[in-house]
Amino acid sequence: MIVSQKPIEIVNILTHSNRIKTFYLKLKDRIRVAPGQFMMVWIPDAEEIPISISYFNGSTMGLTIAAVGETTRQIHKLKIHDSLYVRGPYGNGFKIPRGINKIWIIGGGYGIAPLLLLAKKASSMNVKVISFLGARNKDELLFYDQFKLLGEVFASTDDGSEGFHGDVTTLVEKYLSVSKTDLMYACGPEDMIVKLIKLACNHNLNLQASLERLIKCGIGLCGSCCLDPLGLRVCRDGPVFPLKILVKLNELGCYYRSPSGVKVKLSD
Amino acid sequence: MIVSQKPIEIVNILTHSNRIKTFYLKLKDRIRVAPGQFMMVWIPDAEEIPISISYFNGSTMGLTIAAVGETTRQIHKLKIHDSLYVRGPYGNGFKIPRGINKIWIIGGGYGIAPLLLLAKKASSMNVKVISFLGARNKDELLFYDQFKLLGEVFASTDDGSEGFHGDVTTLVEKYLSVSKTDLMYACGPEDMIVKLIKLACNHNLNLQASLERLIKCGIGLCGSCCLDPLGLRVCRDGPVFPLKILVKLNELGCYYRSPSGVKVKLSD
Amino acid sequence: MSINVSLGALSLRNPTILASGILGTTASSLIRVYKSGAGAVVSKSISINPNEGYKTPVLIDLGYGYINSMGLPNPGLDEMIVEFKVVKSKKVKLFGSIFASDIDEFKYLASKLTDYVDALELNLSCPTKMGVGLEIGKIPWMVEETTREVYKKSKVPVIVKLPPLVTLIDELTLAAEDGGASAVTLTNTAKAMKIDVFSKKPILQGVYGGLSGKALKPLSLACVFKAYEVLSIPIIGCGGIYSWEDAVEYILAGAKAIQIGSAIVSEGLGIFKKICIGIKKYLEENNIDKINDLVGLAHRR
Amino acid sequence: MSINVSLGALSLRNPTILASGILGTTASSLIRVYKSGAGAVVSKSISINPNEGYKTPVLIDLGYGYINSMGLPNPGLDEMIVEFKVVKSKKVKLFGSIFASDIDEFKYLASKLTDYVDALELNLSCPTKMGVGLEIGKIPWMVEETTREVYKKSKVPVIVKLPPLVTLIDELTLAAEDGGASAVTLTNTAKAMKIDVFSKKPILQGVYGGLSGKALKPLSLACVFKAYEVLSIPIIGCGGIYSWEDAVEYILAGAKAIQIGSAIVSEGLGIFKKICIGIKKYLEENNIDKINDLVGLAHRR
Ligand SMILES: Cc1cc2nc3c(=O)[nH]c(=O)nc-3n(C[C@H](O)[C@H](O)[C@H](O)COP(=O)(O)OP(=O)(O)OC[C@H]3O[C@@H](n4cnc5c(N)ncnc54)[C@H](O)[C@@H]3O)c2cc1C
Ligand SMILES: Cc1cc2nc3c(=O)[nH]c(=O)nc-3n(C[C@H](O)[C@H](O)[C@H](O)COP(=O)(O)OP(=O)(O)OC[C@H]3O[C@@H](n4cnc5c(N)ncnc54)[C@H](O)[C@@H]3O)c2cc1C
Ligand SMILES: Cc1cc2nc3c(=O)[nH]c(=O)nc-3n(C[C@H](O)[C@H](O)[C@H](O)COP(=O)(O)O)c2cc1C
Ligand SMILES: Cc1cc2nc3c(=O)[nH]c(=O)nc-3n(C[C@H](O)[C@H](O)[C@H](O)COP(=O)(O)O)c2cc1C
Ligand code: FES
Ligand code: FES
Repeated sequence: MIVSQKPIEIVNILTHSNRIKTFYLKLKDRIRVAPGQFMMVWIPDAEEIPISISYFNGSTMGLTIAAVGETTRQIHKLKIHDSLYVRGPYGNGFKIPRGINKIWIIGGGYGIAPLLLLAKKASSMNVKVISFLGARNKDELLFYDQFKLLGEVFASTDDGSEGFHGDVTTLVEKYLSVSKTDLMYACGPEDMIVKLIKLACNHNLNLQASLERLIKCGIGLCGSCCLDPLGLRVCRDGPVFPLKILVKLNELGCYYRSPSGVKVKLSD
Repeated sequence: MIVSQKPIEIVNILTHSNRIKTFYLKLKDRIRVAPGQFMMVWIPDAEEIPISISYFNGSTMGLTIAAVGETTRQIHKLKIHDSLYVRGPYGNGFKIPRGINKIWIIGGGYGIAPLLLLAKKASSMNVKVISFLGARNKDELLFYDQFKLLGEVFASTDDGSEGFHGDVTTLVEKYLSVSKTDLMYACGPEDMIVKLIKLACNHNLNLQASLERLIKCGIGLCGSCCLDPLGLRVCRDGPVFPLKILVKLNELGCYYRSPSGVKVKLSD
Repeated sequence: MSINVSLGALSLRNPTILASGILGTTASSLIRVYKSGAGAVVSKSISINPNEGYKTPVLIDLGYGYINSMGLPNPGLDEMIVEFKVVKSKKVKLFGSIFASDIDEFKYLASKLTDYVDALELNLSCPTKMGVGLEIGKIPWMVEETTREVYKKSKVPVIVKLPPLVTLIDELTLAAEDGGASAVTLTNTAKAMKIDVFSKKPILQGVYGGLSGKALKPLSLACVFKAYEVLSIPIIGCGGIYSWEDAVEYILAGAKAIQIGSAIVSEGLGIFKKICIGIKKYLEENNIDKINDLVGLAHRR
Repeated sequence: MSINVSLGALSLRNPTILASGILGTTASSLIRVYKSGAGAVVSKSISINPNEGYKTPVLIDLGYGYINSMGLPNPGLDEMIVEFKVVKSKKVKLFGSIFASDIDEFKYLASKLTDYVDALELNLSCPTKMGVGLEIGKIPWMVEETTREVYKKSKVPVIVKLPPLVTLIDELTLAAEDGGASAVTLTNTAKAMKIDVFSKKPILQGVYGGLSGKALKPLSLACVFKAYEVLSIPIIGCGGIYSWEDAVEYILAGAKAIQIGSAIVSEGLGIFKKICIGIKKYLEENNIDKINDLVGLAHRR
């Protein structure tokens, strides 16, 4: 665990698209990482934000970051040998229960990134992995080739530049008519998660999904990431939740809390 | 290392004489002990005092305490199942250099106690141990039988109730006419140490001696145990010093510092 | 062996209380903490209007405590009342914490909130926002006046939360007592900071933050001990309580109840139950009937 | 690359100074620390008459700092002058720390010591003795008056050492400046305590002690940062400095030199050299010529 903000050198940068890059950091501290955990990432004069871990080999860590706003755009300007300040890893991560034979992995957008570590781990445990990856376009099908090495992959893109032209959940739904799975794992936009929860319930499948809410402290102290109605914290009790919890989270798809704690409606 | 004052149960008490007892404590924390190191020992409503470790087997620690004043008399009132508060171990301890074949161990009064651990360690390293123990009377020849198990023992008592009737340094001096040693180790009253330093110089022998000064903090911070003229701290740089240092300590046998730091003459 | 305690008119099922600002903005979170074993929960400090607080980073983990500069984010009075109604519907013992920039605001908040909470806690001690916390809490007459005005508007007991200014704490707590406080909470965080040597800038956007956790305990405990010697009203201890031993130290120093914040990170929400069990066992082993008989025992000579 | 610094008329070979009360009663100890690399050494605080201090235990190791209640033991003015003569004969840069219970005593001490030291440090901030430390150091006008009277009697620069009262530190340091101080040392320990739950008593015989080490740093650093915004005289940072990073944080906050105490336990006497090497490397890597150009850089916006 890296407890406090401290600069870590960027040793490599992978540019996936004009919007998404993966930054590789060389860690000096020895830490342990579970797939699905995240780091708090900061650079001076910008904000500190949560970013999932997309790669880890014991000393090098990969963070895949989409430029969506002020801070992520600042980070995208960094070059090799610059530094990112990180602390973590935080959160619970995905669990692979004993006796599982086959899993489906469903990622949307930058939500694909943390699933790569999960696919690798499952694979190393001889669990069969089938991946469903959805993105804006072919370039943003993150780590597409690596997922292929780990099992069958179904892709969907918004612009049809690769695979199915449309929504990744539609792809999953279609596949459900020909096959089944022990457990689905999902990370991606909230509407995708909400659809998968319904799908899981309807088809009697199990599901673990990684959620996003506003993270400020990252360690379960400040309450800014709490979910109604159970008061669960995304940063500490999550970000990954099992289906039996997910179905109870009545705020999902409806609203989230702003920095002040005011409810903000999710328009969809 | 036990950093802070905390109560540890007394599991056994060995009464050597009406003046000296050994208290055995059962430790929960795992610590490492070198022969010659000391603990800071406290009970509420009394003072915290330094006491050398006379026994250690990984979980049980022995502290041999002479009742000489207010606090030590209070401690002597404790029973089995009562507690002593301890922190430590502190200080450097005796060093057994490689290639040493034979050592002499010279203890006076309760200064015999910490030497038992040293004798055991030397013995386990196949170093031949000859012990010279001096005390008021036979009862205060601490751990006499145990020393005997570890090698030849010469005893002296002030009252002649066992061994040589007289001073332990005289005993050592006598023995020097028939034998030699690689290294002498000493712990005991300051005048004994001073005599042994002279003896070591005159006979070209090596020496390590454990010293006493007023210990308040025990960790090398407050300066109350500093020795002139080098500013060495008994609690941190000592309590054990090698001959090349001992010969330079011009305050030895002359004066020590009171709680305020005022020099107090040693009358002898 | 019962470990319920009363703070004047307030009675709690046990002496452990969730500290303000810790997981305390939403109803569901406050209910969860109460269910996990707390004797009462204090809400995040509330202002009249919504407040976003500072931008991240808002937290530095020192390993032996935290420095935070949340900057009192909260959704404002109206939204909080909505949450409080939910909390109260579950019979949760709830203290509403409030902060304001002047006495009129404090009065307004008190009069609006008094119907939805079991007690009001005045936060006169936030080290990160200018003019709303420490600026009042370090000056005895301002503490007294603010307390008195809130007291007049409140139907529920008023608790005053003060900063860990050990050298001034007797005057400050007496001022709160004189102003009508039913209890004081000692203490809030200590004003603190950290600088990043690489960028050469303070890490927290608000420059200063509040020190909490282990590092704060020796100071807060000294405040409780010192205040106990002059006060007649009960003291709620707060600062770096991680275990039943820590809690008992505060009680021996003079606290009747204790609040828990930072320790939730390392000890989890089970800490409330764990501390209650520890206190119970301690009372048993020491043949002490009730917590009241333990309060302030460290003052015996 | 030179790391010497000047504090007004005082110039030091490097910015690391041994803090008062740490190994500082005997000449041989002070000389040893100076030889091990310190830029200057401060003596134990001296009173007119010998003082035994509190009985042991006088130290609690928290793991993240210490609470001490030495109670200012010292052999008194006359004996210390004997020691100081030895120290000065070795060309050691020596600050004499003094404490007293009234201004006349302070004046007497200053007039007697001024010939044997390179500077006087007024300890107006000891948290353990009544009436001789914090009781003065928390009240601006008393700080100013005491400083002024000592200043008048002293031929050497007068440094005023203050407590870590972050909220009052601007007023307190300005008072020292107005009184004629050449520099301020920020800070002394924070008033703190610990209770033994088994005996139900404070562990330290003096009840309160002073918190030093890691736990103190966030508070002392905030004091330096805050004082730098109002002061013209140099600041000496002190509190929880264990590494060159800690030292640089203080310098960025506004300190020209720094004092080291508690860290000697874990880092050894090599700490002075180690910190100097670290600062030198940092200056090089940042292309900064001298420490002066680093002082207060964290205040840039
Ligand atoms: C557990 C978790 C894991 C994440 N993993 C990744 C990842 O691997 N890759 C990636 O690119 N993004 C990830 N995100 C999202 C990422 O944190 C946001 O995109 C980022 O904070 C936006 O910052 P910004 O300043 O660039 O954008 P802003 O201009 O601040 O905002 C853009 C969007 O991001 C949201 N956002 C802003 N700050 C936060 C915050 N502190 N916490 C959550 N959401 C925020 C805003 O609500 C807004 O919708 C993750 C979020 C969470 C909660
Ligand atoms: C490194 C070291 C190891 C020691 N090991 C042992 C041991 O194994 N067994 C044992 O019986 N004694 C040992 N002592 C001595 C023991 O610490 C003192 O006998 C004890 O402190 C006396 O306390 P008191 O209150 O009973 O006596 P007091 O009435 O306080 O004094 C009796 C004598 O002890 C000296 N003394 C008092 N306090 C201290 C102190 N804090 N440090 C050093 N000397 C002090 C006094 O100067 C006086 O000569 C050791 C001392 C040192 C420095
Ligand atoms: C993240 C965080 C937010 C806080 N917010 C508030 C607050 O809104 N109001 C308040 O009175 N105290 C607030 N505090 C102070 C705590 O209530 C508590 O007084 C302090 O943290 C000391 O307790 P601890 O050491 O157990 O954390 C906050 C503390 C933390 C760590
Ligand atoms: C054992 C001990 C004794 C001290 N004695 C004095 C003293 O006599 N005079 C003084 O001004 N400060 C004294 N102090 C305070 C230190 O000089 C210093 O201000 C404080 O410890 C903070 O620095 P640190 O965290 O590096 O230890 C003492 C501190 C300790 C730990
Ligand atoms: S971000 Fe603070 S509790 Fe989750
Ligand atoms: S007893 Fe404090 S330095 Fe040795």
